[in-house]
Amino acid sequence: MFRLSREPLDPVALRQSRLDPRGGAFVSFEGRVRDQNEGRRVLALEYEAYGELAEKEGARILAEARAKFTLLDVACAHRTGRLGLGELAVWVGVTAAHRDAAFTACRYIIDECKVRVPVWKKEHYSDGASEWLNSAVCGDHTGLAKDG
Amino acid sequence: MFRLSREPLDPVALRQSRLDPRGGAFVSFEGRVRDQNEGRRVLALEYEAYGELAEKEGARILAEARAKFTLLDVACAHRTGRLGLGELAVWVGVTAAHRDAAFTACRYIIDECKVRVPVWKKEHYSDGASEWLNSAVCGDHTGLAKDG
Amino acid sequence: MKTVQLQYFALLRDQRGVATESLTTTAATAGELYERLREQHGFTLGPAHVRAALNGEFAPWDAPLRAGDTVVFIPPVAGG
Amino acid sequence: MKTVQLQYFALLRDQRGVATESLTTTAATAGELYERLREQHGFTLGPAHVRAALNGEFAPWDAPLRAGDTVVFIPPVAGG
Repeated sequence: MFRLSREPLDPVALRQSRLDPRGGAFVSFEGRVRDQNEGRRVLALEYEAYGELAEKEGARILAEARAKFTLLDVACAHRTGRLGLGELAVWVGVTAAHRDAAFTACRYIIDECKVRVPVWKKEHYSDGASEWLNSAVCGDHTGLAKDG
Repeated sequence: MFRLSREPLDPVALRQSRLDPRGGAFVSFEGRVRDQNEGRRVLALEYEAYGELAEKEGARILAEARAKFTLLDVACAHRTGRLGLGELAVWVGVTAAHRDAAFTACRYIIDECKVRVPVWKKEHYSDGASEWLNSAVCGDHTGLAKDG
Repeated sequence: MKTVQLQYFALLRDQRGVATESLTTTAATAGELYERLREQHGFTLGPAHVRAALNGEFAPWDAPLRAGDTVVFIPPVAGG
Repeated sequence: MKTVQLQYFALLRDQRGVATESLTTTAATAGELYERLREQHGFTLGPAHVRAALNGEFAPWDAPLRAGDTVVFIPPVAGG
């Protein structure tokens, strides 16, 4: 299950909905709005998504994880809209019989989402400036996977 | 914080207690009683700990993780006593500014705990048998890190 | 000449000043259309940093444009 | 001759039949004590699969035993 949400993500409910009675290993990742990025003080974030394609690409990433690793369940939810400091931006949860698969798949999903799912992040700084991440004029892709 | 608990572990409360207002990446691991192990149907588990040394060794592992990786917070809780199917046996939570450190440290902590912390697991099977894991007469250490 | 529907996101929306537009163009491919729009609106992102999507799916730059296509140019993503 | 306190866990507790005992011994080291107990009680685990702890800390097999020590032999752990 991959979904975009304009409403705040509830990690407790997300986790609860993915529990598997067969037990085993559950690994989850939470990405939260940080108070700084490259030395600048962040006050808030805005996430914008190309919803139609983001949901397709997110679902493809989850399907790839299921194909590559032996898993019982995978899920990912990504927030859109304006988020304050500490708010949950992305959640990934993976259940597997063995922890190796759960860790590796959880990492795979968040890494792929960050570089493939059409979601954009605009940071608002304490000095009044704001900026779309990874879109600097002379930007290259080297900064893509650095944050979070 | 490393602790042993005879009472059921509450992953919601554990997570809540470790949230860091600086945000960033939070990775957690939950190990739950599985319904089978190497083809045998598991009904329940019993965890026994040498409490004094387990808490020292657990605290050392967390300190090592903090020394090796750039982290904001680490915590681990391990259940003792008799657990039913699906019950939470171990919980690890790591917060860091960046996800790479959070994933790597979380994995480090659970891997080290499984081979170093003096906690023993007795599985009770559906055929009435029970067995201390990794203690078979001709046992060697190859099976040590396999489960969960 | 064909008419396509454009949607803009993030930096490209800011630089274009609108979120959607209907455009009649002689551009044969997605890449050709992006180069023209870039010149016209001063988009700062070169094509090496942008991907094209046609009708809700990623498409190569040389994908032909057809009348009625929905076209989205995708700046570097930054989720999570 | 010295008296030490033993605690047993898991398989070793099952095989010894008690959780604790006070023992007077001439064994000079932890390893020597384990070998004697193993022979006496038929412990199935060889020393390669067991670790010693003295007074709440891991100790090498050749660690000397002192009067009043708390001694624990640690079967292969299996947490998580």
